[in-house]
Formats: sequence, C-alpha cells, structure tokens
Amino acid sequence: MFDQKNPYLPYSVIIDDIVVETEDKSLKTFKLVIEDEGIRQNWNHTPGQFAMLSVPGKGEAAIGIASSPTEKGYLLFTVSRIGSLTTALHQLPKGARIGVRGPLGNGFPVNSEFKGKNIVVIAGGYAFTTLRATIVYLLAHRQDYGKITLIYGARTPGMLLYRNELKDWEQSGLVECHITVDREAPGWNGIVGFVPAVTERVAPAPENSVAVVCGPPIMIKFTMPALEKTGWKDEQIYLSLENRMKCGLGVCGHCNVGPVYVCKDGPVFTRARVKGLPVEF
Amino acid sequence: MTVKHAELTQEIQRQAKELLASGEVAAFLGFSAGSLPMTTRPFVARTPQEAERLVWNSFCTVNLANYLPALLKSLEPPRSPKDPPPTGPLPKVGVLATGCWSRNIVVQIQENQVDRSRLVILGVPSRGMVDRKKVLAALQGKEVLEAQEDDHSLRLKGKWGETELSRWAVVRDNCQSCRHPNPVLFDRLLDAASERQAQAPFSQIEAIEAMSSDERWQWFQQAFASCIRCYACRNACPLCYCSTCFVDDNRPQWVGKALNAPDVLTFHILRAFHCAGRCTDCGACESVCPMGIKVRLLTQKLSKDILTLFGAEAGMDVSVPPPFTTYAPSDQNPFECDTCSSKGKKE
Amino acid sequence: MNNTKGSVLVIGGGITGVQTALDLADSGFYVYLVERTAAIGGVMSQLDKTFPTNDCSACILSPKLVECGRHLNIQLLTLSELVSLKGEPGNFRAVIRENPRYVDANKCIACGMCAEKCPKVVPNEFNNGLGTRKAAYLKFPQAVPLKYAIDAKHCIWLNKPGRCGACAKACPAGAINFDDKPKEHILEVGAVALALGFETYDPSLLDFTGYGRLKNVVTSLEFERLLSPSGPCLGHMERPSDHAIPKRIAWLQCVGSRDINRACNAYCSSVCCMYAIKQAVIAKEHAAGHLDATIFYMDMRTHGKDFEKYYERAKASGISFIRSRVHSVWPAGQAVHTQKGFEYGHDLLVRYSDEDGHLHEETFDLVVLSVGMQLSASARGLLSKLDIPLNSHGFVPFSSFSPNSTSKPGIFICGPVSDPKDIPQSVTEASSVAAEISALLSSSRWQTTKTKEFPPERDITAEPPRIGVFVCHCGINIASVVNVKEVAEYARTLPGVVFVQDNLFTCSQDTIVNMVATIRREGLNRVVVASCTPRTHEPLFQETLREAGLNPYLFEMANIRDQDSWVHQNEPEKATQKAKDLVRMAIAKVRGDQPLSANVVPVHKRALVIGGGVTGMVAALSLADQGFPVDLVEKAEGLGGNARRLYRTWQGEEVAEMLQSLIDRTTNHANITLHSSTTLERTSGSVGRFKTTLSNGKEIEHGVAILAVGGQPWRPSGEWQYLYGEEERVKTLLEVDELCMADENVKATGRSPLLSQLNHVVFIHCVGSRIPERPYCSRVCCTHAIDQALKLKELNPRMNIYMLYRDIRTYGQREILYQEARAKGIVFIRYDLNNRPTLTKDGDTLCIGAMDHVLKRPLVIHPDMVVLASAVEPRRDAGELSKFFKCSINAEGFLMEAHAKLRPVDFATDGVFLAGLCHYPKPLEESIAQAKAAAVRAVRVLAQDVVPAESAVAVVNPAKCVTCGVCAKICPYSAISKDPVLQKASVDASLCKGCGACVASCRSDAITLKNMGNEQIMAAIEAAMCNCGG
Amino acid sequence: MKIRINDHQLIQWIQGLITKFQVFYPLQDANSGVVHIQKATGSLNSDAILKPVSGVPKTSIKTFFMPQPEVIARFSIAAQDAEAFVLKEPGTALQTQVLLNIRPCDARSVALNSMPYAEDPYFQKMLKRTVIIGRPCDETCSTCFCELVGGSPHGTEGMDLVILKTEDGLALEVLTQKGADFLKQNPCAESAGLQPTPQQQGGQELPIVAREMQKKDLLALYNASFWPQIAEACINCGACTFLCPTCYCFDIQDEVAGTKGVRLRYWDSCMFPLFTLHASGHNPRGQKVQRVRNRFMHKFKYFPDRFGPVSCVGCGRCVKDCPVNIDIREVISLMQAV
Repeated sequence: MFDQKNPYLPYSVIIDDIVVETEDKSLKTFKLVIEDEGIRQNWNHTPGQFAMLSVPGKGEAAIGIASSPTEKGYLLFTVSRIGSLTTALHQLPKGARIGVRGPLGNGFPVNSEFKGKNIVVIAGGYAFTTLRATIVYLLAHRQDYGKITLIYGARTPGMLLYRNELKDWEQSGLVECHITVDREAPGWNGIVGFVPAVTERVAPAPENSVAVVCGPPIMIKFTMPALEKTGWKDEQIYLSLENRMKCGLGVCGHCNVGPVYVCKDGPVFTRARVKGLPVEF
Repeated sequence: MTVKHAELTQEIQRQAKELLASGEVAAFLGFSAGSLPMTTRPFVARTPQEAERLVWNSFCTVNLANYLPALLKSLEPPRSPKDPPPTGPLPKVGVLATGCWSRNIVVQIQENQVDRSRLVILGVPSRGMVDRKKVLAALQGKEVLEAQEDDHSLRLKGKWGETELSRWAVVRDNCQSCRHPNPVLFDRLLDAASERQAQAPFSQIEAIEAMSSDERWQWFQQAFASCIRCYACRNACPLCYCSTCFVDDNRPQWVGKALNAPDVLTFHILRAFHCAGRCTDCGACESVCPMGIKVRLLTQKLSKDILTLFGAEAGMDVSVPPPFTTYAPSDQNPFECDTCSSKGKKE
Repeated sequence: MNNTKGSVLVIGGGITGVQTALDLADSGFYVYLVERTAAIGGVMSQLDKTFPTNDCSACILSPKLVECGRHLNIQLLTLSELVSLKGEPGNFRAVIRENPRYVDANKCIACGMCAEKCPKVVPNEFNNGLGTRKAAYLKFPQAVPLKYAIDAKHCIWLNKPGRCGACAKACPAGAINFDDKPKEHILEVGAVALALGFETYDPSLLDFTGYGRLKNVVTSLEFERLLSPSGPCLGHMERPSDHAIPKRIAWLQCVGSRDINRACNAYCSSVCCMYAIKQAVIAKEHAAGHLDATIFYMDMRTHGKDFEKYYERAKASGISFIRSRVHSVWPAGQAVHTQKGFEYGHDLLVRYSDEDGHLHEETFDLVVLSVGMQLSASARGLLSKLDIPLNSHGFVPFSSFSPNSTSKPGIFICGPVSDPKDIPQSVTEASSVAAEISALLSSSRWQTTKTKEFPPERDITAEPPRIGVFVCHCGINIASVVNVKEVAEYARTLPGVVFVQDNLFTCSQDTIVNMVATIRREGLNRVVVASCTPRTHEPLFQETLREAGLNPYLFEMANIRDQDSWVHQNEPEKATQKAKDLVRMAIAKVRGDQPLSANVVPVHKRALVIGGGVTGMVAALSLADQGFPVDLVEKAEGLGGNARRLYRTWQGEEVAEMLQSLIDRTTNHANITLHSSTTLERTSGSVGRFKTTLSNGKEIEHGVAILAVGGQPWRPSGEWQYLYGEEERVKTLLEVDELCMADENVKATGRSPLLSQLNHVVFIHCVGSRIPERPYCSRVCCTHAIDQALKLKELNPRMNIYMLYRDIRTYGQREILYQEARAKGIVFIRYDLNNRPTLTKDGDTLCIGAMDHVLKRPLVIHPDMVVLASAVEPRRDAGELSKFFKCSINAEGFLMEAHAKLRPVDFATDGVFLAGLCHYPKPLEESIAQAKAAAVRAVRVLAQDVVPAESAVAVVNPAKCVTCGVCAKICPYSAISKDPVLQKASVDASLCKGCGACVASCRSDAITLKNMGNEQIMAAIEAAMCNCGG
Repeated sequence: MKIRINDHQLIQWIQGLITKFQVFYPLQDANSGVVHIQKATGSLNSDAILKPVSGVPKTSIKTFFMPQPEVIARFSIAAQDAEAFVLKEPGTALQTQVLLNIRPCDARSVALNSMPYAEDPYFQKMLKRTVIIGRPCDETCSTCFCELVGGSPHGTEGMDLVILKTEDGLALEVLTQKGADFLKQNPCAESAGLQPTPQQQGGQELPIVAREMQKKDLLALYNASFWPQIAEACINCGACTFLCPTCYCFDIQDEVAGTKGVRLRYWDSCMFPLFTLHASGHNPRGQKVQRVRNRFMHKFKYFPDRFGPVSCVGCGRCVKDCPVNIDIREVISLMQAV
C-alpha cells in the first residue's frame, strides 16, 4: 500500500499510549496514531509485515507490526530496548511525535496459503509481536481458518507479552493455548519447559496445517526437529528473519541473505526457501 | 631482482620451510608476489611447499604485525566467548619483522594482543620500502608494466619504454626518516644489522610546525580533503584493533559520517591521538591510502611530542611500560594551570 | 543496667570541636556541640590559606562544617555556654544556656534582607574589627548554621524597643523574634570534650609595636582577613590607613611569645613562624611578586612535616629573613602639624639591631605582628568553673602519656588548650579525645543515636524522564546578577522538563520539605537543582530525593553561583545566558541518569595494627578498649620500639615505667592478638574487608589497618659522621638516654659514676637533618638535647655544656627548658651549613672546632663527650608496607596522610590509617595522641556494619573491551583485573572509587562511569554547544 | 545520429556549458600523476578535453548520482515548533550537471546501478539532472577488464552523448532523448535537430560471465574452498567498495545541530563488520571471510540472479588500489572454475 511518492519519508505519528509489557520493563508496547487522517484510514498491512520506526534525530529501526490490520485507527509496536533508537523511543512520553515508514516486507500469506488451514503459532520471547498481529487477524476472520494453536514461551511469567489477551484467547476457547515458562516460578501454575519440548509434546498433526515460528535462533534451531519428528514439511513452516535493515526497500544492501533481501523479499520465508540460502541471518 | 633482497627471499623461504617442516610453527606469515608490478600480498604459508611462494622485496609495505592477533586466534581451538581460555601450549606462528614491525609486536605484547611465546620472529633489518605513489609521480602517471629492482635503483618498463630511478629517491617517507631499521625483538636475525639512521627524523613535522596556525589549519584541511573514509589507514594499522572503532560507534556518535571537513578531520586527528605513544611509524597507513594522503604526518607529530615530553619511543622494550599507562611526577605538564597550582602545592 | 550515657558534650565549635563531634557521631554517639558564637568554624574559618599546602582554609573547612551541621547525631547549640556540670564519667548532667538569636532558625532562609535593612553599623569581629557589619548579621558567608542573628548589644530595637524593627519588616520569612529568650538545655552526657581553642595575644600591651596607635600595624589574624576574599577588602590586601596595596611588609615574630620581660609569656606559640612565612608567600602572590617581604625572627621554627621545605622555598622566592628582635616601630617620615595635632605618613619605620649588634632602620608599608596564642578569658572562666587548674603559663597541664586527660575523669581536652599547636595537631587531638570517649562509653555505643529512615525507592526504569528543575536565588547571591525567573521560564521549555520552580533558598528547610512533596505530587523521576556547588549541597539534595522515594543518583546540579553569578557580577545578561546554558546542560545530562544501587561492603570488625612500638600499642589498646579485636604485628621479638631507649619526656616523666605498663596491658588484653617476630606477606581487599597474610602463615581478615611502623635514628655518616662509631666518646642522644637510664639504676645504689664525671660536653644539633638529602627538621632533637643537657647539669652542675645549633626549636612550653638551659649557663653557639662544626682528634683529645657567632671568632673545645642530635628517619620498609595498602610515601620516605591539615591520620586509601614516627618525627605525647586518633578513625569504620562504597563506579562493556590492559595498569585502586574466563577487563565495584582514570585511558570506549557515560557527557556538551532557544 | 565537429567547436561548446552548468571532466594531477574528475573552471584544459588523459580516474562517477553524503530529509526538533519531528524532503533545487569525457566503463556503471535504484527517488532525480558525455577508450590499462564483464572500450551504455574520434577529426553522437534535448537547448555546431541513435535494446545478450554465474549453484559457489585464501590478506577496509563504480550500498543516519536535523544517507561498505551488526550484538557476517565473499558473490552471483548482468564494469580500480593486492580478476576465474 506504500503509495507515498518518497518511500524514505515516514508518516508522522503520535504516541497515543504506552504499555510496559514485561517485569524487567525492557519491553513496551507503543500505540501509535497516524496524524494524517487520510493515510490513517487507508492504512493496510498484512500480519508479519514490519515498519521502520523513526525517532527524528536518532534514526530508524525496523520493528514488526504488533497490531492486526483489523484493528483500525492505530498501530501497535512492541519494542525491546536494546539499541540507541529503541532506547530513545523508550524515553519518549505519551503525546510525542515520531515517524512510521511502512508497511514493509511481505507478511504471512494469511489470505492465500493459510486460508482453510489449521494454524500453529510457535513463539518464543519477544518475537511474539507479529504473531499477535497474526492471531488477532485470524480471530477476526475466524471462519476462514481451521484450528488455531498457540505455543508461546518466555523466560519467566513476568516476561510474557500481552498477558491479558493470552488469557482472553485461552478462556474464549478460540485458540488452543500452550503458554510455557522456562523455569518454575512462584504463582505460575501453567506449563514449565522450553518451547521446543512443549512443541514436541503438543504440536498438532501437520495435515492441512501451517506453522509460523518466531523466536530466538536457539529456539528455532531446536523447534525444527520437534516439528520434523511429527511429520511437518519445510514448505509448511513459516519463519521470520530479522537482519539489520536500513532502507527497507531492498536497495541499501544491509539485510541480504544471499540474493534475497530480508526487508523486501521477507521477512517471512518458508523454511524450504531458507534452506536454499546461505546461513547469513 | 636486487642481490640483497634475492638473498633474503631465499633465506626466508629456507627458514620458513624448516620451521613449517619441523612443526615448530603452524603457519608462517610473510608476503607472496603481487599480481601487479610493485605489489606484494600478505601471505600465510601453512606447508613447506607454500613457503616457496614467499618473497622479500622493496614493496613489502603492509605491516605484518597487523595480521598476528587474528592469525594466532585462528590457530586456537574454537571456543565460545563464555568458555575459559585454552590451557597448554598453542600452535605458533612464524613472522617476519623489520624494525618497526618488531616494535609493533612489542606493543602488541604489552597490550595483551599477542603472546610472545607463540611467535617465532624472523628479524629482517629494513632497507626501506618503496612508495608506489612516488614512482607513479616520478613517471607522471604512466603505467608501469614491469619493475626490476637492484640494490640502489629501480628499472621500470611500460608502453613508453624504460626508466631507471634511484631507489632511495622513491623510498617511503617513513623509511627515509627511520631511526630503528633493525628489529628490536626477534628469535633469528636474517641479515646483518643496518647502520641506517636518519639524521633529521622529524624534518617533515618541523616544517609544518613552523607554519602559522592559520597556515597549519589550511594545510590540515587541504591534506585530508580527498579522504574517502575507506578506513584503509585504520585497518592497516596494528594499533587499531578496537572491536568498535569510535567512528563506528553510535552511542554516542563521536564523529559524523559525512565527507566534510569536520567529520573527516575529526576521524584522522582522533585516530592519531589513539596511536600516541604506541605508533612505530611503520607507514602502513600512508602506504595503503588509496588517495595518497600523508596520513602518518599526524602520528609522527605525536611521536615527536612524546619523545620530547616523555623521552619515550613506542615498542623499544617490552619491559618499559608505554608512556600513557604510567604517571611519574617528573612528567611534563605544560598544560597545568598556573593559578590552580600555587607554588607550595606541587610537592 | 547500663547507666553509661551514649551522648557526649563537646564544648567549642572550632575545627577541633567539630572534628571531635564528627568522629564521635560517626562512632555511634550522640553529640551536643556547644559554641559560644552564632556559628561554628572558629579561628580556622577566619584564615585565608593554610600552610604548608596553601589550601584555602574556608574551602577545606566548609565541608566539615556542613557535615557537622547536617549530621543526624550532632546537635549544634550555638550562642550557648555551659552553665554547670555535675556527675561522673559515664554519667554527667550538663546545663547549657542558649542565648537568644532573635532570629527563628527554623524560619530564617538566610536571604540577608535583615542585614541589608538594619541601620546599625558595628565593627565586624569576624574581620577582627577591620570593616563593619550590621547588628543583624551572618557571622561569615559559609556560616553553619546558615542563619542570621541579632546582636543584642547593638540592636536598636532590643535596646530601645519600638525604635527600629527594620529587619522584622524586611524579613520575608517572618523570622525576626525580638522576644526571644535564653533557653536552658539540660543534657545527660557520658563525657565532655573541651575544645576551647585560643585567642591571640593582644599586642596593644606592647608599646614598642605601635599596635593600636599606628593603623598600619596589624596582627597576623587581621592580616589573614586582609588576604581573605571574604575579608574587608575582598582579598585585595589593602592596608588599613589608605587602602593602598602594600609593597613592603614586615613580619615581627614572637609578639607575645618567648617574652618573659614584656609579655610574660615564656612559651613559644609554635605556629607563628610558619604562618608568617605563609602570609609572606601569599602576600607575594597577591602583589604578583612586587612585594618586599621581611620576617624578623629569633629562631625559625619550621619543625613540622614539609615545613622546612616551605621555608627553603620562601627563602628562594626572595623573602628576607632577618634574625633580630625588633626594637620598635615608628611612623616613617616627618610629622606634619595639622589642626588635629601631629599627623604622620602612612609608612612605618622599623628599628632593629642585627646579630652583630648594629642598629638598622627600614621603612615598610605595613607591619604584621605574629601574635602568639593564649587561652581566652572565657575559656579560663569555664575551666575554673570545672575546677580544672591551669599551669603557670596559663595552659591546662597534661601528661605526655595521656595527653588529653584532665584532672577530672571524663573531661578531656584537645587543641591549644594545653599547649600552643597547629591545626593538624589539634585535629589529631580532637580524634584522640574521641577515642578516649569512645572507649569510656563503648558500652553505650549506638544507644542514643538516631537513624534516618527512608521510604522505599520508586522503580522508574520504564518511565520517560519527568524532570523537575529547581532554580535557586541563593538570597541575592545568584539573583542579584542572574535573572532567575527568566532561567526558570527557560527551563520549562526544555524537553523532559515537567516542573520548574524558583526558590529564594533551595536548601532551606521549608523548601526541602516542599521539594519532597513536589517530587511525589508531580511524579518527577529526575531532578536538577540550579544553585551553588555540589561539593557542599549535593548530599542534601540527594537525601531529599531519597525522602521522596527517588534514587539519589537521579540528580544533577547546575552551579549557577560559584561558576556564574560570582564570576560574572558585572555582566548580568551574559550571566543569565550562562545560567541557561548550565541548566540546559544539567538537564541534558540528568536525562541519562539511571538509578544506582547503594554499594556497600560489609565490615569485618577486626583491626590490624602494624608496629609494636608505643604508637602501635596505644593504637591497639585504644581499639581494644573500644571493644574491637586487634591483631598487632611486630617485626621484632619484643614490644616497645624506640621508646625502650628513651629516658624521659621533656616534662620529666620517665618512660620506662609507662612503657612496661603499656607492654603488660597489650600482652594481656583479651581483644589483642599479638604476632611478634612477624611481618606482612601480602594484603588484598579494601576498607571493610582486607585480607592480610602474615609471615607466620596466618591469614587475617580485617576491616581496617593502622600503620605505626615507626622511624629510626639516623646513623651519622659521611660529612656528618663526627667520628661516630670510631670514637666511643661520640654518642647519639638515644645512647646518652641509655646511659641516663643506667645511671638511674646506679643512682638507686647511691652513685652516679659515668655521666657526672664529665667536664665538657658538646651537643651538635641537626646532624643529618635540614640538609639537602634530608630536607626536614627532626622536630624532637632540640628539646631532647636540651633536656639531656639539663639532666647532665643536674648530675654535675659544674659541667661545661656547649650546644652547637642552627635554630633552637623548643616549640610550645618546651621553650621553658631552653630558657632554663640558658639560665644554667649552657652555652649556645649557632652554626650554619657554611660553617659546620668540626671534630678532630689530637692524640686522644677530641677537638671541636666552631665559629662563635657572636664574637665572630673561631673556637676550639676539647670535650669529654660529644653528643650528636642525629636525625629521625623513616624505616626503609615503610615504603614496601605502604604499597600493600596502596598508600603513598613522600620524597623523604615518610608515609603520606590524606590531607596534611584536616586528615592527619588518614590515608588516601580508605580504611587505612597512620600514626607515629612513620608519619613524621615527633615526641611521645604526639605519637600517643596520633595513635588514639588513628584508632578512633578506624573505629568510625568498625562501628558500622557496612561501609558505603562508591556507587558511580566504572563498568566494562565486554563487547568493546579489547583486553589491552591499559585500564588495569592505570587504576590507582587496583580495582580492575582481567576476567579469567571472559578475558576482558572487569571492575571490582567495591574497590572502584569512580575516579574515571580508566575511562579516560580506554581507547576503545569500553569503560564508562555509571551516570557519567559518554552519551550523557556528549548530551551535555551538545546542549552546551547548541544555543537552542536560550 | 552524429555530427562532425572540429576542436574549436567542441571547446567553444564546452566553454558555453560551463557558464550554465556544472561541468566535470577527468584531469591529471601534475604532481602525483593521478587522474581525478574535476569541476571545469574558466581556465579550461583544452588538451585534456580534446585528447583525454589516459588512465582510469581515481574515483568513479557514482558520487554524482549518490552524493556522499546526501540529505534525504530535514526536520526540526524544537519543542515549540508545530511541525517538530516531521520529516520533509530536503527540497533543494537540482541543476543540470554535465559529465564530460566519461569512460565507457564508468558510464556503464550508471546503467547497472539504475537497476536496483529503479524506484529510488533520489537516484532518479540525480540521473535526470545529469548529462553524460562519453568518450571511448583509445588506450586501456593493464588492469582494465571491461570486456570480461560485458563492457567494451567503445561501449556507449549509460552515455547520453558521445564524442567520437573519426578519421578526420571529432564527431558528436546523440544516444538518448535526454542527450538530444540537451543538445537542442545547448547546440554545438550544427547539432540542432539531431535525434538519438537507436540503441540495441532488449535483445542485447548478457555477457558470458553473467550467464555462467547464473547457471552455477548458489550454495556451491558460496561454499567454495577458495574464499578463506582470498580473504586472508584482506584488511577489511572499504577502499575497493568506495572506489568501485558499481558498489552502491548505503547507510542512513540522522544528524542534529541545535534544533535542526537532517537525515543523511552515505556510502556504506559490506567490508565493514558493522554493516550487518544487529543491535543485539549478533552479526550474521561477523567474520572477514564472510564479508569478502559477500562482496564478490553479490557482484557475480546475487546481482546477476536478480538483474541479469554482473555488477562490475571492469574498470580495475579495486585491482590497482587494493592495499593488499586482492585481484578481482583472480576471484572471477576462481568462481568460474567452480
């Protein structure tokens, strides 16, 4: 939908709300409202896409869009404080103006390959953000998809994102939730264990299903064999890569993995496609 | 080829082969012939056969010490950053070292970058290396297709014919002003020590110092105007081993990244200061500069100041701590403020 | 039940009393500090610079005063006097009368309006009557408490109610209270410390000085005020008569000291030689070198640490030293007869005779009288009230072995009340008294003290900065130059700033209370105060943040007073601009501040004392008596050190008996573990948790260490050998002491064979002292030699004794011995380095050759014995030992204290202390006082469960660290080492002092100081450079 | 279509251009012998225009299309500014620039770079403002290898106009509509009404090397054993990438002075470790060999796979100026041999 003449110029947005997501306060969800009403109303994106968040004076960073296109009027971004841009962003108060450039990349094929299939969402840590967008989207078009299973793990209960929504999904029965934490923790009555182990235990059969897997490299590395064991094919598994990006348009050269540009050709790839690429991500 | 350098090439090949064959070293760091006239290529021989490709001539301008830390590390068993360092003897590396390179190795030892016990240093007293840019200038830009060197002359051939140049006339500035052509640290010395000793090592600097401050500023801007910030000077320098160089840092962003005077000059002046008290004037920075910038004039100025103020020269002795890691009450503090240090207080 | 009170009464708010109070309060006792005037600080607050470091007196004193004023366990009672004291050690009842201030200290914001409006001008006693103040006044600008007072004697209203009241009208805080009445405080205390200080001798009694008649004859203390920037001429050194800057100044030494004839003060005042030199040096600096400075003296007594070098430098800088007693001071030039009578010029004629007896006259612009010290009338009154007698010189008598005790148990003395002394010695005694009291009351430690409770800290990590800015008028200090309102309005426009307020005095009690409420109400998470210096006020504001539940490190100060309004008085617009810049920078920096954890180190409550001489033993016993276990390490087999060779003190007290009882107590004390024939192998750790391995294999964990490794007599050699070691008739002082002791034993049996048979004895002074290779005075030898000579005279009154000396340095009441020696016919012959005495042998006859300085004739003496007063030198292993604890030594090899003036027994290294001869040569009573002082300074640590460690420490970013090791080499605290696994630099936060040397040295930018990160500094610099909207 | 012009006409025409536009052409520095593309001034070096200097200019012409640095947006950070933190186009008016006597290899690099930059507004603007007047190479250097990578010393790809040497003097040929328009507005001799010579479009065959590389297996090339040896001497400076006319990677960064900020883009180099460094510290190309390989793989495999031709024009700059003599021709032959 990027119809603006100059793809390097972000839209101005206002921080409408800030939610501290995790107990260590390193993750905040920013609710952004595009200032230009026309652009705001015409905004559309696909779950899995990302945008460049821009703090003028500090630069830009690629962040996955955590809101679903079905959530109108605003955008959500859940941002981890790790670099200079994200640190600056975390320092901003409500009402501050920043920029959003996007949506960028390809997103999950929710309107093509996913249609009519069972969806397994596997997430670890804060890579869950675009998967939230995905689940919210799937739920908004619930009739188009089969069973939705969520396997989501975090280090501690306090590090889980979107805790209220997780509860809602679980209680509504619309999503089969398997929420896990790495270690026993006081007050935690749910599953304990790493995502790959939980996946192996609860992963549904691969027939007529697709899986989307996002998380730290180590989690992905060990989740793949778990899926393979239960008969999943590389073509059914969707991954999201996150290389360093600058232009978001496939030009500047930073994010290439072999011949593909993560920002333009990705970030979503099937595992089959990833296997044909050099391991430079 | 020059007689002296031909002899040395043979000797280097012989000794490298011997070191590799005996297993004393796992790798030997030297030069192989380049693909163009007047070039050489830093080269690691790992077998006695490969050692036959080693050469020694007037075009060995890259400082081999620059490669040592990574080469040594590459020979260690792989480990993750959280594993303890390996114990027990680790494979050794043979390396050629002229005066300045050996002094860089000393600095690297002092700064924990290389382990002396893992080096077999073959000292080569330097006859001075040739500056390709001087040759190019002498030939008004005509392309050299073949270069032959004798002990005291260079014969250059191209489409235009043939020209003979005095070798010393095209030797690099840093070699012409060199006071320590002989290695200060070595296991074997491959040639008799040189008696070369520049009389006025800082004459280039003194000429710039003699300028007025306006002139100097003009000179500074002019001299670095063509910089493209490829950082070849930095990357060719054995002192520049920071994992994140200040120019690449963005928290804070010390230097802008543009090609304009403030950013470019800041890079060069700061880099020079980071080398203060450590630079051996090996000239690699200047030799590798694709734009022909006289980069080393900055570091040389600081070397002069450090020699004058602290009587120190970098890398002359492993046991002498570098000047900027020590404090002595006798250190000159010409910048000390008179008003803050009333006479009674200096005790 | 424990009846011992845990509170202490300290009388006297000078530096001595302040130090006693601080040491006691930090050691677990509650202190009432009673001061007669309106503010603490004493004479030291009147001084300009201090010798021998030329530190600004107010600058080094102020922090102590502020600390005292803010201390939770010190209650200041100013304008107060002791009315009565009853009881016994551990349980006294004191009645204090607090005289009315007529200003409510709780309301006063020290804005200065009362003084500005007060019409009554009176001489300013703080400036010694030079210049004026108002009847409503602040004692001095840095006064603690910073509260105005009304001088009842001069106040118009108080004398004629209804006639004035201008101050009450002007006071914005409604603090004036003309109905203020004296209050009585009844205090229950366990002990009393008398730090009564001194007053200077009043030279108007000495007609020859012209003081009182000639305006340009001033006392040394008056001259300090002329030099001081806070003095009547704002430090421009103007002479009183015409405000001209003097170009020729004479100092007259010994005015009111060493003077039996006219002043009736026989003693030497100890400090005047040094302060006169200092004044001459500073005056020369003031005059940019265009000054002729002449000091008229009898003996130059520069016997303290680094004094001799100071003297030598002064001589080299061209200050004239004339050995002469001035005859008289006259007006220079012809008198002019006017209607008012005879009038003279402003210059002064000084008449003096030189050593050869020739009379000279010299003209000066100003004459400074180096007046001596004596007890003030009020001090004498108080002592008599307490029934503590004075000796014939007007001082409280003391025992060399217990120099701070009085005849009344539980009442202690410190400072010049017992003998004239300088600041370091007074401060040492202050601590020594604290040690005595801490031991006496140790059962009640922490029983009556208060502790401060703070609310839990708010977690602000996820909050965007909400910055509060408080801009201070500082009365008129800032506001008279800087447009404070404008600065405040400007601050409001800066990013992140959500609250701005300007205050008359941000540090006043009501503002502080208000600030706490504001921080809570506005949800501030960063605070900037734009006011004065963080040096004095940062702790206060940081505490305010804590009270508001904020981490104290989320705070920055912009110094818009010292660095702005004070230095740009004449450029108010630019000053306002600069204030904005400073505020903008502070805001830019505070944005990056993060909460820092309060680093603490648990204290291992055990002390290590190194050295088993008198000093070490006293220190160990003091610690042990205060209730802490001690390991005492002595290199030799037995205890006692040099004292075993000492016969008696200058007060005639024999050492041996005292020493034996000390050894017995040390050996038998339950809290002392003795390690004799033992040395140190290595030490690691830092304050609170040292670990030391001894040569006997034992490993000791200790929280503190005291180095009392002593000194040693120099063995005369080279050109100072004087046949020593070759000729048995040539002895050193200690060797003669040993003979005296042997003699005592013989005397017990009735005869004194050896010493009494001598006929001619020559003492040679300064053997090895005050020479280029040992450029210091050994301090003890003059007194020792003279006392020994007197002993010889005692044994044989007909003995001929000659003293070959350079300057006789019998400081304080030791001077009496010198006078006695002269009276008893001991011959004093002065020599200088160009004319050293010679000693040769003619056959078996010893020949001393000297030059008679009076007759200017060579002189030959054939002595039976030659006694060499050889130098005291530091032990050679002191340097090695100091390295264990990262302490430094000076060029002569003496251990270097943290601060020559105010931290005389501390090292720069926390938790390590020094005492005794390893610090500098000194007599027994000074070593003993120092030992006790070191002990109480150590107890300040041991009494705590944890000691604070620096919070703003260095941190390594391992991703950037390249392990070059420069930081580790450069760290003065050895806080950085290589992590054995990561192979990167790693900082021990409990050792790091946050000095930043590593940060500066790291090329890779891998080390930063917490809250002083490069991003923050760059943010501040960028803010400084960009003149955004200001 | 072309016209004959004599020396005098050419010089006069260029003199005229200088008065209206910024004109740049290669000149040899008398002291160092190095050729630089320099701005033409009133004192035109006619010799250097009529008989172009031999040798490849030190730096390429990419700087005229990708300025180093280039302002891509401006903004204000003044709190009181209603439009604070809104990024806007720099809005600087761009005037025509003329690049004269451009070698075929450099001109061709513009055509190659236009492929990835097809939709880049800044590059396209620069392209639009620039008229390239090319000059075939009469003399090649020993380091030239344009023909190996699909170019030719007499190629005209990327040029708008070309100055040709004929048997009896010079000729000016129009290659593009832009060239024709330019000539119409700035006529030279009887140039008015000249139409572009039809170019062989589309049917142009890819050079052998590109076709070879396209056929090769990506991972086989990637995992070839020679990469470590090639990388061994590399010091990871950016000399090759910055001198290369077809290296086009860039970075974006903001700079603020006072309350004014600009967003800049400037050249970046895949040789630098930071190029791919994640904020988390992870670096997918953390090792030197990975970066060296990426540069060559990009030029000879990734680019052809995406766009067809190889991303190299054979100018030989990197061969000449690599501080450690890494010779791209050797790399090509090694890659061909896989």
